[in-house]
Amino acid sequence: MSETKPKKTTGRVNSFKIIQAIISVLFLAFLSWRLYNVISSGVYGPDTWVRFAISGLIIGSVYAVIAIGYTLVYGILFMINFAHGELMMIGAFSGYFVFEALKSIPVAATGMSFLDSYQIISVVLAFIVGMFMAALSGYFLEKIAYRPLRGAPRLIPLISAIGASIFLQNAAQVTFGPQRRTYTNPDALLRSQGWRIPIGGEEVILTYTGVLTFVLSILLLIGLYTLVMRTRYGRSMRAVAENKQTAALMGINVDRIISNTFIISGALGGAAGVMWGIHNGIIYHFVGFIPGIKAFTAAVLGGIGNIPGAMVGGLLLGIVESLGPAALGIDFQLKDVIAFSILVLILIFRPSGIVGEVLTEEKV
Amino acid sequence: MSILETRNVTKRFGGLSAVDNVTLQIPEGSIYSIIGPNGAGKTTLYNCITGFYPADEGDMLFNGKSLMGLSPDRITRLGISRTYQNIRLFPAMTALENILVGAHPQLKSNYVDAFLHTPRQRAEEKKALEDAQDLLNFVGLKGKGDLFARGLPYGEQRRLEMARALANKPKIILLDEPTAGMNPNESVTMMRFIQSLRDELGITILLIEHDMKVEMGISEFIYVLDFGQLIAKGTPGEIQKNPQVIESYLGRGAA
Amino acid sequence: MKDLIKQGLRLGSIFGVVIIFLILFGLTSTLSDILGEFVNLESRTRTGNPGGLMILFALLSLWAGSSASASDRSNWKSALVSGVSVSLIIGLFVAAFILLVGFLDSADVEMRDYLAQLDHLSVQFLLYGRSLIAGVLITFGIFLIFGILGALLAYWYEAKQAGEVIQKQVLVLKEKALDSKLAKQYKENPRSKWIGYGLLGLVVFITPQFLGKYWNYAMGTVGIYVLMGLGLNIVVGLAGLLDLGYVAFFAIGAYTAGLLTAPAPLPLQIGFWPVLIFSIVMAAFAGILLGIPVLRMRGDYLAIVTLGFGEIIRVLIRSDMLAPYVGGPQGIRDIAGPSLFGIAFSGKAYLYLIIIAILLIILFTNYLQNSKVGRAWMAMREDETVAQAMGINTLYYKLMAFATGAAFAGLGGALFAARNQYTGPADHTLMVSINVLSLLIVGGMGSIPGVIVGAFVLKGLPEILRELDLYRLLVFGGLLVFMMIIRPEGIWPAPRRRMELHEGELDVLPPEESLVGKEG
Amino acid sequence: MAMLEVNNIHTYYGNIHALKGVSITVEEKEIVTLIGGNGAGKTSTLRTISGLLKPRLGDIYFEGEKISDTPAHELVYKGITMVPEGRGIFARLTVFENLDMGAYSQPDRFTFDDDLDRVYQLFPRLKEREKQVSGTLSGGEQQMLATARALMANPRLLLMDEPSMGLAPILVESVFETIVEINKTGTTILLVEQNATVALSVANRGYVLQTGEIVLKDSAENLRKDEMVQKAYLGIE
Amino acid sequence: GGAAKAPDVCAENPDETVCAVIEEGSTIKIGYAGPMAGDYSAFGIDISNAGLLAVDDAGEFNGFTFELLIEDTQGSGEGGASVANLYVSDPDVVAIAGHTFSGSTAAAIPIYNAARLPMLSPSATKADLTDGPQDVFNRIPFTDDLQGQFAAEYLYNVLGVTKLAVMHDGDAYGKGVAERVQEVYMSLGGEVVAVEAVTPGETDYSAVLTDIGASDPEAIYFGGYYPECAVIAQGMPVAGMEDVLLFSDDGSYGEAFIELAGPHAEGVYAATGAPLDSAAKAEFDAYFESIYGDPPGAISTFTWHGYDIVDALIQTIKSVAILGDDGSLYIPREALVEAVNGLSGYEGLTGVLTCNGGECNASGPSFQVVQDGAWVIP
Ligand SMILES: Nc1ncnc2c1ncn2[C@@H]1O[C@H](COP(=O)(O)OP(=O)(O)OP(=O)(O)O)[C@@H](O)[C@H]1O
Ligand SMILES: Nc1ncnc2c1ncn2[C@@H]1O[C@H](COP(=O)(O)OP(=O)(O)OP(=O)(O)O)[C@@H](O)[C@H]1O
Ligand SMILES: [Mg+2]
Ligand SMILES: [Mg+2]
Repeated sequence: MSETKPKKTTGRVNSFKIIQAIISVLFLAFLSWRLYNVISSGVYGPDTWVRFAISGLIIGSVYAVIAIGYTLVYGILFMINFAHGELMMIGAFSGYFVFEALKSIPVAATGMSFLDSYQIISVVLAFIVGMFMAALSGYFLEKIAYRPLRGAPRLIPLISAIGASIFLQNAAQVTFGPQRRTYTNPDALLRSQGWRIPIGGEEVILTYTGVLTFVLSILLLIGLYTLVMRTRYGRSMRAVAENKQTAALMGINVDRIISNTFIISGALGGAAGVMWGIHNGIIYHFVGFIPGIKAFTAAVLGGIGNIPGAMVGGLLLGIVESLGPAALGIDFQLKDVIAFSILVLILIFRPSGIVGEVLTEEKV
Repeated sequence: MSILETRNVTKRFGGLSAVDNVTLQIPEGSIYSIIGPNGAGKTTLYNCITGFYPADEGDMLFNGKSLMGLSPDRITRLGISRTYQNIRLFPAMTALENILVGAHPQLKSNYVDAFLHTPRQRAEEKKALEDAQDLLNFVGLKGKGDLFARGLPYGEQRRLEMARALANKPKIILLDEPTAGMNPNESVTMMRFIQSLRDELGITILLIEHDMKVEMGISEFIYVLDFGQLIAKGTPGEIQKNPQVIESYLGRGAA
Repeated sequence: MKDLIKQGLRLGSIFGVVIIFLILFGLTSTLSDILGEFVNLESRTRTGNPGGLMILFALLSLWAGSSASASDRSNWKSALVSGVSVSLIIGLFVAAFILLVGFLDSADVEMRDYLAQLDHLSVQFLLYGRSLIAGVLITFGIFLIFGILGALLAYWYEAKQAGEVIQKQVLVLKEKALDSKLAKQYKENPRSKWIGYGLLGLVVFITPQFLGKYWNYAMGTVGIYVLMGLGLNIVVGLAGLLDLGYVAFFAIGAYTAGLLTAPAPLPLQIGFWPVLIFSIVMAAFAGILLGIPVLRMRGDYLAIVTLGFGEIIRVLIRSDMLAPYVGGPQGIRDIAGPSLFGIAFSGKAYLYLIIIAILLIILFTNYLQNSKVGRAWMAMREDETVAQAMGINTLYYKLMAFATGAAFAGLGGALFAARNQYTGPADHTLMVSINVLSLLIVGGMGSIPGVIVGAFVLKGLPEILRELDLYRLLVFGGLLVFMMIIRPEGIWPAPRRRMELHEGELDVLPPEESLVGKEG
Repeated sequence: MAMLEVNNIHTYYGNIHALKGVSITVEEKEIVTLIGGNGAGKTSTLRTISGLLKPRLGDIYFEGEKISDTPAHELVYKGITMVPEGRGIFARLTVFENLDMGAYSQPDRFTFDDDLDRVYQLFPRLKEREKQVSGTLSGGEQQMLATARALMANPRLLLMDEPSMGLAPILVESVFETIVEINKTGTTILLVEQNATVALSVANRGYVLQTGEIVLKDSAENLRKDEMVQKAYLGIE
Repeated sequence: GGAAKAPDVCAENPDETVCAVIEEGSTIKIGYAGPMAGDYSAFGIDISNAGLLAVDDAGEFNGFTFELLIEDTQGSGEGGASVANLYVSDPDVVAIAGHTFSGSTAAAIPIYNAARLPMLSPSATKADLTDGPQDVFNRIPFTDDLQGQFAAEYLYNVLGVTKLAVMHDGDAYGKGVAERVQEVYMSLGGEVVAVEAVTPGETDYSAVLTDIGASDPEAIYFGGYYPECAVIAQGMPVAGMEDVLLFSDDGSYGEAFIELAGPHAEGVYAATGAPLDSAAKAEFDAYFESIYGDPPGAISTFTWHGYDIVDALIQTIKSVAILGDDGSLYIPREALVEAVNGLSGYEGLTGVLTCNGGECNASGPSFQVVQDGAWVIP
């Protein structure tokens, strides 16, 4: 068709770029117009904005932790571990059972349950067990569902991952029952309890669970970044990611590294699950699915395969989700529409994500 | 008149000028070469000419028309073909299919023709298949058309890559180290083959090579790049004696 | 000897854990019922058939025993060693587990608050209605006896035949046939090909006559998924663009058809046939519209953006904002079906309509695949940069792939909505995209028969698995994984893909992977 | 006892029979070269020795120990390291990080610094580029990096696959100078080369490989004089 | 009245589409359809569990037993149509206990209508389901419209709320009720200060609640199911709405809500179609719990409905079926449809059911509030 007449000097590429630019500009203009309207109308007091921001940062930090699980696995195997959200679910359930078990152990000295008597130990235990179980599941997931497919084109492990995700969800459903469950936190971490900060004449609650979640997430992220970027072990992970055969020639046990990656990624998912349970309270067999998809989006937003990217992507997505609809005066029901539109917009301008390497052009 | 011309072309990566102010002229029907140490910017220059990298400065002319800002597919359709330093075939397609892909710009039928399988498309397709078969024979791969490209031995892959480039009926073909990884004997065969392209098909040839035997054996004129800059040009005889070239590229042993 | 025991212990613990999971899932009850019914045992408890359970355990231990002895069946002693070690371990695992739950149960612990399948009744069932000790001992005994039996039987069977060598030769021959198969593709005898097609067509056209209402309906659904699979095959299989939001185009087709033919929410009620065309056009148009901003992205970025697009469409059609125009969560009812010369298509006739649509699409797909368009797509998939250097306008061809795929999905959507006379947001979830992608890969990507087989498996299998009720999706997910592991190239792969997946897989560490093919 | 003994190995890629009974021996401190045309099976031989491929038939012994079933990463600990065809550098890691990966099998941090000094002395260019992401190095620099990285593992047997491929003539010279130098420090080298002329000039002995089979073996001296070799591989007519 | 004509019909017209013939040894099948796996499986599993008890209780009838078939619709229209076609093609299925969820029901009605299978739904409440060119659909829960109207009146008149925020989960049921509440509430003179929908399945609604909180409502009406309602109840204090009343529909009623929301459940109102206490109910509750472990109403509010629909269908079938001389049981389909449509004075767990134009439960909802961890009548 049009490609057979090489007359015009401007290539088709350029007209695409122009269309893209027009779309983006229109979109940006629309966004600013809405934003201006909302802010100038003064519907929201400063306390409300702070509340939005807090909620966005907390959920964003959980997304970030989950997103790193995706990014680690993606970075090393170039596969989307679709079942990663289910690892989070397993972590969440494990933490729940730890709390329930500890709740049922009475401590004579205090006359209360173990959970309320030794609160810090209980929380730490929940995290350890949650992370361990999720890591274990991650390990077996890789061994059973992905390792036999190592050499296959990437779509095949993807389908296997989808199958594993469906399997795990339903296994959890039949084992634990379809009903939802509530985390019983130790007293110090009662949900909706927190520091009350006066802002603009109103009190904004900064919940203890929220702060725990946020701080823990950031610590995990920093720890992981250090591990991958600053240690020899991390370098070996990156080496495996780039070229498995050559990595093996360096004496690196590729299988072991990949297993460990799944273990680390699973542990992070498990930690996210326990945080989710402690902060949001309600868990069920499906609890990992939506955060999983969101975190995957966050990982791509930041630049998949890139740890700081997952962090930035997660936080940004959380904030966009909580602030976006309000700032633009759009129904909250459409928050995913906003989130995905922003994703597209960002990827148009930065095709490898926010923090992703800007390989100007592929080497030919 | 020169068929291909670059005027003060510059390409930078970050702070590094991979190609720095390079001006070349390739006359029609000639065999010209570019040599230079590793990392001199030879491949980068090819990438600029073929539209993979936008040149930062300068101009490139093909038959007097500027190539600046054109996409790679457009440049190819003008009649410029190339091969790659590391062979880049379509590995899971057969040899014949690889060549047919190369002939893509030659086929005039459009999407609707293909969708509806119109007589015009069928006729064209038949012709293209015959042409591809001829090309396959020409490069010495007779009977191997139905083999997957990835299954061919290295030397045959090189040839297939050339056949694919030829299917476009190019006026000029840019070769990037066509004899890399070949032993001296095989290199000579390849050299003959390249010569025949010019002699039999009249295609202008631009060549990047590290193998001096090939280089000196067939090229009529040589440009030497170092650190992105043109440091010398001349006939093979002149270049071989150029002290700067010996110093930075050939080494004392080769002289 | 030591190795044998080690291997037995390993296998035994795997089997043990799996059996414990079966109990936790409650699958033991279901399976024991099925088995019990099969041999006509009367059910004695509400939660399962104890006799069936014994049979189940016996079968499992036979299997474990025979596979444990697989490593060394040279003499009966080593078979015995494997059998004993494997069955001891399984027995210990399972018996210990049952002992534990039995104990907890007798201590009045409410296990089912945490583990939905374990309560007093199901524990009684696991103990065959007997006392704790008796029940556990029976279980242990079954595993021990049948495990050893399995190992010995396997040895005995193997001793009787030595056909292994022949099997290997068959394998080699098969591999050899592969290359030549593709070579033949160009030269195949057209007459025999047409006869084959004719026969196939005859079968296809006769079958609906023998299907009941339900299977006609189920086959219609399979057919619609075949349509979508063919469309996605172009996008993913040929052009190598991973689209996880394919459902968007299906939804657009369905909603276009619904909105234009139903009495509400828009009172248009245009006839079916023009609307069908319009639905296809709309979907293709949406494909192009989405394509323009996103097609420059590569690989997984494209995947997530398309996934997002699918979600956007779903969120929008169920949103309050658009509810007045598209029906919101309630969807659209009373969508008009097609009729020709005053006769309405329904049941069988509708299935024929779908079959005709499939045949047309197969024809077009074939034309495209064997033209310069198809080659351009494949080249793009293999190496986009080089494809562009071959003079292929990659953006244009990507858009065309997207639009063509979208158009097919739009057709599927319109046919789907008109058949059900209803469509709503719940019909357009991410699961649809996932199902279509999975059917493509399970069937064998790039192969048209593969798409058809895949659709049967993906949409037909869950219908067959209805027997398993609660466990339908569980089993489905497990089968998907299993399928990929034992047959990654799909059930009916294109020869091209088959060779890709089998060459070099045996002795080599993998090279760097790409999306659909091997080279980047 | 020879350091490396390859006994009649058969290696396949799926159903492609790449090596049809190759036997090679390498004595300690030798430079042995394998020459042959495209697709002769040189690379396959090296990959089989280094554990990346498994022979379906035949055995490989390294210092008397059977290694044909040992995975590649364990062979590195035994002292076999390979410079792969096409260099195989980790493009996104810096030069230093690549070298660090080379020393992955070396437990001792002190010798790491010494080893690093040693390879930097051998390739001063790399020291200049220590922090550069190695994907942006030029071809010659990448070849240096690949060789240096392999030396970081202190191998006793170094397998090199076409180290001169794609290098400018001046670099080819220096690469071979380095090979001789490495060999002098006590490293045994099995060298695969297309550039048979140079390869035979540095090697002690050589094997000629044709379509997966050894067709000739002799001292380098004799091979250079062999008529068939001259005709087929040295381009002398 | 249809039963009297039945023998003639079956004699004249042995076609299975007119008259179901249950041969000796087979069972009389009733089909239940609902979500059995996936997100909303709690409803399907709970309702069908109760239905199974009704089948047990029915015992033998002229030597025949009843059987409840259970099929998974995943709650979707596609699944609903698929199951409907499955039941329609089984000649031994004579009546449908279902469907659960309005979307799946809407897709199934035309199919059953064509095949003349009577339906009695435990839980499909979308108002307009009983309309349209069909006469097979009946249900026992009150409609969304009725519930919405009652709730709005209760909020405005009884609780004296003047500023209301309306939320729903974006699904057909929740949205339908919420919209009706909004409509009636405004017509009563109340002010609706915010309307927002949430995404079901998520467990964090802090942002949307913050948004609602900014409009200073006195109460929130939530249309949807208990999981989301519990998340809202938990999130309200953090969003600055400690003193705001939460009011929901019968999808949120039940023990499960209290368990999920914990201390945050206190003071939450919900509508309920749960029957008033009666001796029969107490007996059923104890029996159900002894079998399944959970008390009725714990997993969904429709446990009793599940029992009633199956039991009512069984009773109706018994009233229509005729034992033939050949030992087969004849059930004229049209007569059964009429009999179900004309169901009258049936005393079930959920009250006295009398069907009229498809609506079998004329009574409206009652409202309860959580106090000290239990639902009580305020
Ligand atoms: N995409 C890129 N990003 C950054 N630097 C680049 C890129 N491509 C090439 N370079 C750098 O540009 C310089 C020239 O590279 P080029 O590949 O053109 O060399 P060359 O002359 O072809 O060398 P060789 O003979 O080794 O192939 C090198 O220093 C290289 O590292
Ligand atoms: N990954 C692979 N898959 C299939 N066949 C392969 C593969 N790698 C090599 N071969 C085949 O094995 C044979 C030997 O190849 P090998 O790479 O060992 O040759 P070589 O002597 O190293 O040649 P070159 O000089 O081209 O590097 C060739 O016929 C080649 O086509
Ligand atoms: Mg180059
Ligand atoms: Mg090689």
